[in-house]
Amino acid sequence: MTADDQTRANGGMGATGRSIPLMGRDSEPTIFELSAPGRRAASFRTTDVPEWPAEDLLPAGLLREEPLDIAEVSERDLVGHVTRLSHRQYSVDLGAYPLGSCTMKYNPKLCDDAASLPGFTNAHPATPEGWTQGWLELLADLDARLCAITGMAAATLQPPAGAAGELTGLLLMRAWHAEQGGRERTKIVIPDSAHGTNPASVTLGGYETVTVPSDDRGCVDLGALRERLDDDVAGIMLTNPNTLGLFEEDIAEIAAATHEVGGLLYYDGANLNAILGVTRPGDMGFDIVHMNLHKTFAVPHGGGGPGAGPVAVGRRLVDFLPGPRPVRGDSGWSWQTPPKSIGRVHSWHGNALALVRAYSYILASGGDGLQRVAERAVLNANWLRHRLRGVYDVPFDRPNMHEFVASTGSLKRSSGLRAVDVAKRLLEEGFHAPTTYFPLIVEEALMIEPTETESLQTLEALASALERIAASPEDAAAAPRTTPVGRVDEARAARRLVPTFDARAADESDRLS
Amino acid sequence: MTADDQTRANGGMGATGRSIPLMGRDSEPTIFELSAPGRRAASFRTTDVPEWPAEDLLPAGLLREEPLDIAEVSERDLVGHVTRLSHRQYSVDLGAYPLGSCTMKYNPKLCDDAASLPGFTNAHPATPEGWTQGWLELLADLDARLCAITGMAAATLQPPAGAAGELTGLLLMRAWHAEQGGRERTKIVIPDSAHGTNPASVTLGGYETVTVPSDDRGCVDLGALRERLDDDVAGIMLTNPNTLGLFEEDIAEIAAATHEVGGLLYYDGANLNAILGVTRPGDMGFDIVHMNLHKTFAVPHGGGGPGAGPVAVGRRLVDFLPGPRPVRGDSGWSWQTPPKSIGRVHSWHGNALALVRAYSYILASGGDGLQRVAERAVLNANWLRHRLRGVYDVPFDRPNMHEFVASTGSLKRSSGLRAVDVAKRLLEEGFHAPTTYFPLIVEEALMIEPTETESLQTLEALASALERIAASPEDAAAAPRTTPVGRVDEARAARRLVPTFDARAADESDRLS
Amino acid sequence: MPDFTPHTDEEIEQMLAACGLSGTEELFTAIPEALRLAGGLDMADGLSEPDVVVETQRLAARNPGADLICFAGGGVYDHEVPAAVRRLGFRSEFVTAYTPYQPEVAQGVLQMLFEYQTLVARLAGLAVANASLYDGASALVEAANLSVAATGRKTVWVSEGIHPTWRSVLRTFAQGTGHDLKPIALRDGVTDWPIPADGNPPAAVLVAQPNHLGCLEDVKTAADLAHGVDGLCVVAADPVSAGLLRSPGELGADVVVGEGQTFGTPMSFGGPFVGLFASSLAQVRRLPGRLVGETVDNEGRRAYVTTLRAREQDIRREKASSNVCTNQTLIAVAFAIQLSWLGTAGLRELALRCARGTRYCREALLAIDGVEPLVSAPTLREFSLALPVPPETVVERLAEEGFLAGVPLEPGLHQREGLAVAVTERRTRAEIDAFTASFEKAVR
Amino acid sequence: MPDFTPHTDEEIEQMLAACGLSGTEELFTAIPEALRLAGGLDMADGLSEPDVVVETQRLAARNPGADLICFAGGGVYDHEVPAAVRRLGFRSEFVTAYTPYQPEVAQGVLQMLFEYQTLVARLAGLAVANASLYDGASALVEAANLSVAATGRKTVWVSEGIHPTWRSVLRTFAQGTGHDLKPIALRDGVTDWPIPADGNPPAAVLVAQPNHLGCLEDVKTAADLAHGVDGLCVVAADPVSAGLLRSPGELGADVVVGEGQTFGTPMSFGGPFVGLFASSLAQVRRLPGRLVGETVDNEGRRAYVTTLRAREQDIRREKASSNVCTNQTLIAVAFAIQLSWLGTAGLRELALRCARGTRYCREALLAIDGVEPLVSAPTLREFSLALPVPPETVVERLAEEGFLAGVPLEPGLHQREGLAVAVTERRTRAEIDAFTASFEKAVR
Ligand SMILES: Cc1ncc(COP(=O)(O)O)c(C=O)c1O
Ligand SMILES: Cc1ncc(COP(=O)(O)O)c(C=O)c1O
Repeated sequence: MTADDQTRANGGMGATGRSIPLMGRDSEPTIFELSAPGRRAASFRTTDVPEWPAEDLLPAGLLREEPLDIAEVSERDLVGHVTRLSHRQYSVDLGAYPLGSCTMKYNPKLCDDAASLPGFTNAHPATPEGWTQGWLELLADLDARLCAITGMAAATLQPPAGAAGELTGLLLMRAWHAEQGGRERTKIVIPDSAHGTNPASVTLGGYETVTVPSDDRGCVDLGALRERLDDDVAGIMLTNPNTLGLFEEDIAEIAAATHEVGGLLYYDGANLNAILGVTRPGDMGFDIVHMNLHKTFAVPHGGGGPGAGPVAVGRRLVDFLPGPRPVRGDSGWSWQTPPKSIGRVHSWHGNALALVRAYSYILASGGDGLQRVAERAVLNANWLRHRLRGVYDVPFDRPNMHEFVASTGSLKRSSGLRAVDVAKRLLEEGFHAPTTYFPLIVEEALMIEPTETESLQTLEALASALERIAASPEDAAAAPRTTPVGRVDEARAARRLVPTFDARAADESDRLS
Repeated sequence: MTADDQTRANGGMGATGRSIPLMGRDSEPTIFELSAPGRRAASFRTTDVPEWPAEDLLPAGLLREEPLDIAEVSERDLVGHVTRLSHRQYSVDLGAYPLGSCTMKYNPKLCDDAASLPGFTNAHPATPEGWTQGWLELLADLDARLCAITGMAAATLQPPAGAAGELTGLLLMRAWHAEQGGRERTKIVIPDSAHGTNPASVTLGGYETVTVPSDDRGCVDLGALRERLDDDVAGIMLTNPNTLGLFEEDIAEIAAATHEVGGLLYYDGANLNAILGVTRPGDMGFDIVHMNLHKTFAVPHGGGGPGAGPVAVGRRLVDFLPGPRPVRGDSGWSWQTPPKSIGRVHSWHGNALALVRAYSYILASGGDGLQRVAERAVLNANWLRHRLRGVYDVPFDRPNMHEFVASTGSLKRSSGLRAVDVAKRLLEEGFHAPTTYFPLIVEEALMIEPTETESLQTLEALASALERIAASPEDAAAAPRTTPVGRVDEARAARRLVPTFDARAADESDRLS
Repeated sequence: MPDFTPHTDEEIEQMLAACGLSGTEELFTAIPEALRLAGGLDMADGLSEPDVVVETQRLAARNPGADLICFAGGGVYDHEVPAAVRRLGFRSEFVTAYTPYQPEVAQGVLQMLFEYQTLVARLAGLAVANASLYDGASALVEAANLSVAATGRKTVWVSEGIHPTWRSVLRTFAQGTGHDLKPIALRDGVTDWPIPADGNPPAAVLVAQPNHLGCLEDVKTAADLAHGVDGLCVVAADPVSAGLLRSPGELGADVVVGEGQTFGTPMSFGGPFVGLFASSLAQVRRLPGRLVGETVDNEGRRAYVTTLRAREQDIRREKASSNVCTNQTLIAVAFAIQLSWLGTAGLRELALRCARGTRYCREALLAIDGVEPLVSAPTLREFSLALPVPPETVVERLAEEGFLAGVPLEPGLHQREGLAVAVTERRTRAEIDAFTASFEKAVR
Repeated sequence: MPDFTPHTDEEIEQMLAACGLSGTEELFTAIPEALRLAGGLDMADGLSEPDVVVETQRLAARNPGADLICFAGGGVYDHEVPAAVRRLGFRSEFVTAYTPYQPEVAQGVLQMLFEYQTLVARLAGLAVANASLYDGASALVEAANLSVAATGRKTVWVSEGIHPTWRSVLRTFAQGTGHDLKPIALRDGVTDWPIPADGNPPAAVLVAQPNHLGCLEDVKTAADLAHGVDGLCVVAADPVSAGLLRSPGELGADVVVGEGQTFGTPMSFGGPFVGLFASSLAQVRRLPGRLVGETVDNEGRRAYVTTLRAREQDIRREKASSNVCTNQTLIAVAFAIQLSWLGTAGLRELALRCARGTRYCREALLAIDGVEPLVSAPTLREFSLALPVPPETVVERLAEEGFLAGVPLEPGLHQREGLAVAVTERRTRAEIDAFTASFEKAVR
């Protein structure tokens, strides 16, 4: 009996869901189906505050008539529910997660501890600076270390994710160009292999995207770029290594050409993991750099977030940074906003606890450890490319950095095996799938990033699985068979939109306008 | 490829196991198979202590020649390994666990927090009492509360489990009788339904077990008991409600008869959950009571322990208790050993952090909450008996307390369904199995204890599953089919004993002497 | 010092050989020599785990502010987070997963988000909610963007009751989008709703409930006003208030945003929190961020998946109306767990306890000589005072006494210097009494 | 106040009705009226979760001893427990499981125990280890019982190098078993091994390595002595010492017991810890407690199960040689995780760091006027001093300075008053130097 059947079968009062764990591979009811009127988990501190009724406290017209229906469950049922759901979820702590561009490395547990210290977690963000000197010192030191790593002059820690960093960077460009005076610049150049956040951020930054194609090496086509560079161009956004996992060897030329027309260079730091301690965006000529602390610096991804996307800039842009920033004075640290600041990009100080995680990771790794990260991330990815090059297409089959893009192009033609099939088959082999169908310039792309924390033995197992999958394309259609649910009907989800539990009950015709 | 195949296949250096999670339902290699020479997770504090070599510190003859082989793994692989293993384990937090006699209730998370406070966890047990007043106060208050609950005069918190409590109780009896003088008493009376620890403890206590049969009500046969009572009898051990979940209604007569021959009454508190706030062993006439804090007072069972088995006694036995015990004086709490103490039964103060858990549970529950525990544990068990009485045999089909014993006796005769089959089928339905084949006096026994923390909806689901199982006996042989492993070959484990990873490699003929 | 990479020397050699390389440097030959860092990073070597513990504990200990008894709010509140929520929310399956791109192995996160969306939609009184945004302020920015996209208008009316830092974030991002933000002033604590003289009809009217002075706004009027000019009504609502107040959706809001820190997340020096975002079904195709929907798997079993993905940046690219990719899922999971733990009765009781403490504290402080109400509108769990001494001074003095007294109000905006004081369910009468006594000394 | 039972009033009524009952009292009709508690328990009503937090925090705060820098040992040591071990060991699947009676759903606990057994056997240098006992002292009691059962003899020789509290536990339980415990005295720090005058050959010889003065014993001599009279040699070994020393099994021990707190468990005011127990294969059928073995499932997949169950109390009942049922599995799991985290090199380094700190600290303290070595035998990570003032006084004085100075020795036993001082890998040179300076003042 599925949870659905049971919901239907239940005519009586109280909870409609039953609680049985994954071992039975049954689906888990929603918390709303586990609810029975009158059950509760919550208890409150004894305060001795007078117990005025709501009507004495608030104007009658504002009060709701009935309590808002949430769910009524015992702590036991809540714990069972969430624990069972956790068993329906893959994660880095369960196994390898070779998701290209996402850098799903193992995040050391010591960082969890650091971010759980009450001296960090219990501080209200509006506490006066004299009472949070530890916080300001930590943020300032993290800022300095991120600048040392990227070769920049100063950073803002406010952006809560990479995309927020991108937009912050574009607003910095805008402010800088405005100060330079002259005709307003309207365009940002982006390679065709770029991540979707780049063009989306460009639009939100009030610019227009100009796409530059990749050449047959998988890098920015320098000639094509030169054609696009003129004094309408505010700047260029690049990730280096790029999303094919290839280092843009012409980066010095790209920088010179862009600077020549008065443009600025923005570094999308999603791939910074590959070059830690080896080279720095600042040295390559970038003016603005965002980092995904949730990729490179071991902030766990949390099922989708939170992360943190600090933005570091070269000297000429420092005065434009968002504020306030921690500044050291005679009597300790204080908050200061740069003179020409673009303003706040976060209501407080960014995703502060995520910053603590990254900070403790950087402390533990040190300069030596960070360089090892890059070396071994690149070693793992190259090893895997070598192992798989005869099995899958590798469209740009040359030394890659921390990831590489394979393709089922030939296999699709010979046996119908698509990238999505490989992904689903890999799931049933116990691995997470690589990123599929990205970058857009490779057909049937499989973007594979093993990360530095996976061992050779894990890589061997992953490679064997990928070989088996290629060798038995006929298994693909039924995959995945060993996962908590089988292949999910994505089309139906969009066609018959059920975005909430309450929408399930509603008449289907009402659902979409 | 199973982990075994892989071990065989691996000819090279390094780890032989591969790390893939449960979702592939593959078995998990041992940590030893994940090991590769030179890998490590550990790091140590910088101390600046001189780095003398081992040879300068210790006599050469004592030193081992090679480092002891443990395992060489990264933190990442260790985390993956243990997390995957956790996904191969059922637990209360995942679902219902109706294991009779074991009281697998939900343990509130607030107790975990209490037991994690650094003021408790970081205290060395030899810290002078002036520096651990909080600990002594907590232990003394717990002692007093346990006495209030059981109706006794004083307790020792040292015994680390129920069985240790039993033995402590028997040594108390011994010491008490020795002080009374007279001929040495040699026997302890135990009902035939008793838990195995009871007779085993009797032997270790230096006594002989005399078994008293149960009557057709499932209770101690009073006549048979009277026949066994004489002045060789040091005492009687009972659990009430007994292991059939039935209250020994003649307890007053049993107590009187035992006391009459100079014997003492020992209460096996494994079933105390049923009577919290309703009646007390002290009021029934018991002289010595152990409690399983891991059953009644929400200390989680930890996969087999740790628990805690405090022993409370009536006034006349207080001076014999193990020591030291916390005693209140003018300048605060101090440790004192009772004048006629039998001595220590634990090297320190018992399973102290488990005691904190129980204490916080008792504080949160209060007198009102504990009584609710008993009421609802008994309600749940009676409801379930009523639901199942037509489906399974219920040999003693009358109002039960917190548990009841069913049997597949009739079903076995009609369709071959044994208790073990029900257990394995229930596992694949997503529930833990009841206790089987205990108590020994019921054939094909299923001892079912739902506990008070399971909701009516869960009980409904459990009952439906049990009904389905009885209705389809033909499914039994193949069960369980949805669990991490199928039916386990227990006979082979005993025949070809492999108690360690190293024994796997050893020649089989060497294994058993 | 702990090496988070597993490679042994032997393995490195073997792997390099498999790649046809003879040394680690050769991995980086694509990087022009001139760009290589000669001596590695200018940073000390790594520390051992215990050394990192010592260092982070040292820094944490330098935040005595974390021990102050908290009467500060301003969008961040000192609520209880029970043990169960903390432990469940930190299960490593949730913490170390990525965005649920492969639904077959992500039903845990997906279902938690589906429940989260349901809860946020109910709090808002609207039909749909997304799977989280960065925080309340960024959710407000997205709401403004959505309104502009929905109406084709560029003007946005912004009540000055919205927290100043949120408005500041709005202004920052308007530099890119070019939205024309029209501030609407307050009068005696609530938004004074004339139609601005300039005749451009707004894409949306933005209002906070309660506003940053703690006062309860008239959401219905705001909604009617917006709808009267074919604009949208966006309400930035405190989710706790839903325990007592009619929901913004019921009063006409088209979009409700909010700061979700309130449920399940400690104050954390301001983040990570979670931006709540709910809308009417009419706007679902313009919803920013991710959306989880229910569906079935190939055997007809209930399953969840991210849906209407065509809205998102990775597909729509420069045409996307939002660039959000990484969001705040883990905090959303904690939010859902905490709210389920509170339950129907608990949410009401929580709100009621806040309101009672607020009333008790407000009356006590107003009994102090020289302390006056800044405004007179009704409040729920935060209120604003006019003080005889600068509020920053009061906050400093009270910190010395062990209290975080509140959030000083934006100077200039309200004629007089003010302090916003918040009271949550955690504050006991004894704490409030002690606070009042210290407050009395502090304003002398 | 939090209600840990889920029953709503409506459900209770419905359930009672299903049982043919009209009220909750009727559930208890089997209990004679006279035995019923009239007014319920004499105990206050329950507290809310936050109130319990306040109360337990109050009590925890009254243990300033927990903040002392620890130089105490006596079987309990202040070792580092890394974040990974704590988080893994507390995964709720391990915490809230029962004894693995149904192996098909208990492979997690079973495999962890299998790995634990392997590790304990390796540390001991023996073939087999059980799945945990309560603590070191109870493991020693079980070892004595096993020896008696194996040899049919009642006499047990007990070195006075064994920690006094362990010997006291031995004596307590010998009241039941009637074992004849013969103490063997120490001479200059190590057991002085004559055959006691009384001619009864012993079932076993019990010796500690290192002993409670911190001194290293000659295990081989003890083993030879035991074997010379056909008795068993039982060694109570500190598992950390296996990082440097030859294992007791290698030197002839038949049974090795130990206290496992050292790996993965904080000092916890003395418990719960874990009793290590390893033996030669010859004794496996007399092994107390639970034993996990490897086997296969019905499809031939590797699986684990508790085995040789016929030894256990639930089957053998009065004939069982041990009554252990609930043991210390969770602590054993933490032990296995911690030891795997340390690994081959880490275990050695840990032991070496302890030995180095011990040497450094010992030399520093012995440089103090009036402080003398109590004995001269070599030590590993604990050493004993003779002091010019009572050791209890020194401990009290040093506590005032922030240090837990050590464990005062059993008075009388060693002629002079003594203090055992332990140094673990956590103690820095700076801490030891500060400790020495305070120590100097304290013994004046
Ligand atoms: C190449 C690239 N750029 C930008 C981003 C956006 O970062 P975030 O998800 O933190 O907003 C990503 C993240 O997936 C990325 O892979
Ligand atoms: C009836 C009964 N008595 C005694 C015990 C022994 O308690 P413990 O396992 O704590 O040693 C148990 C535990 O299973 C039991 O159920």
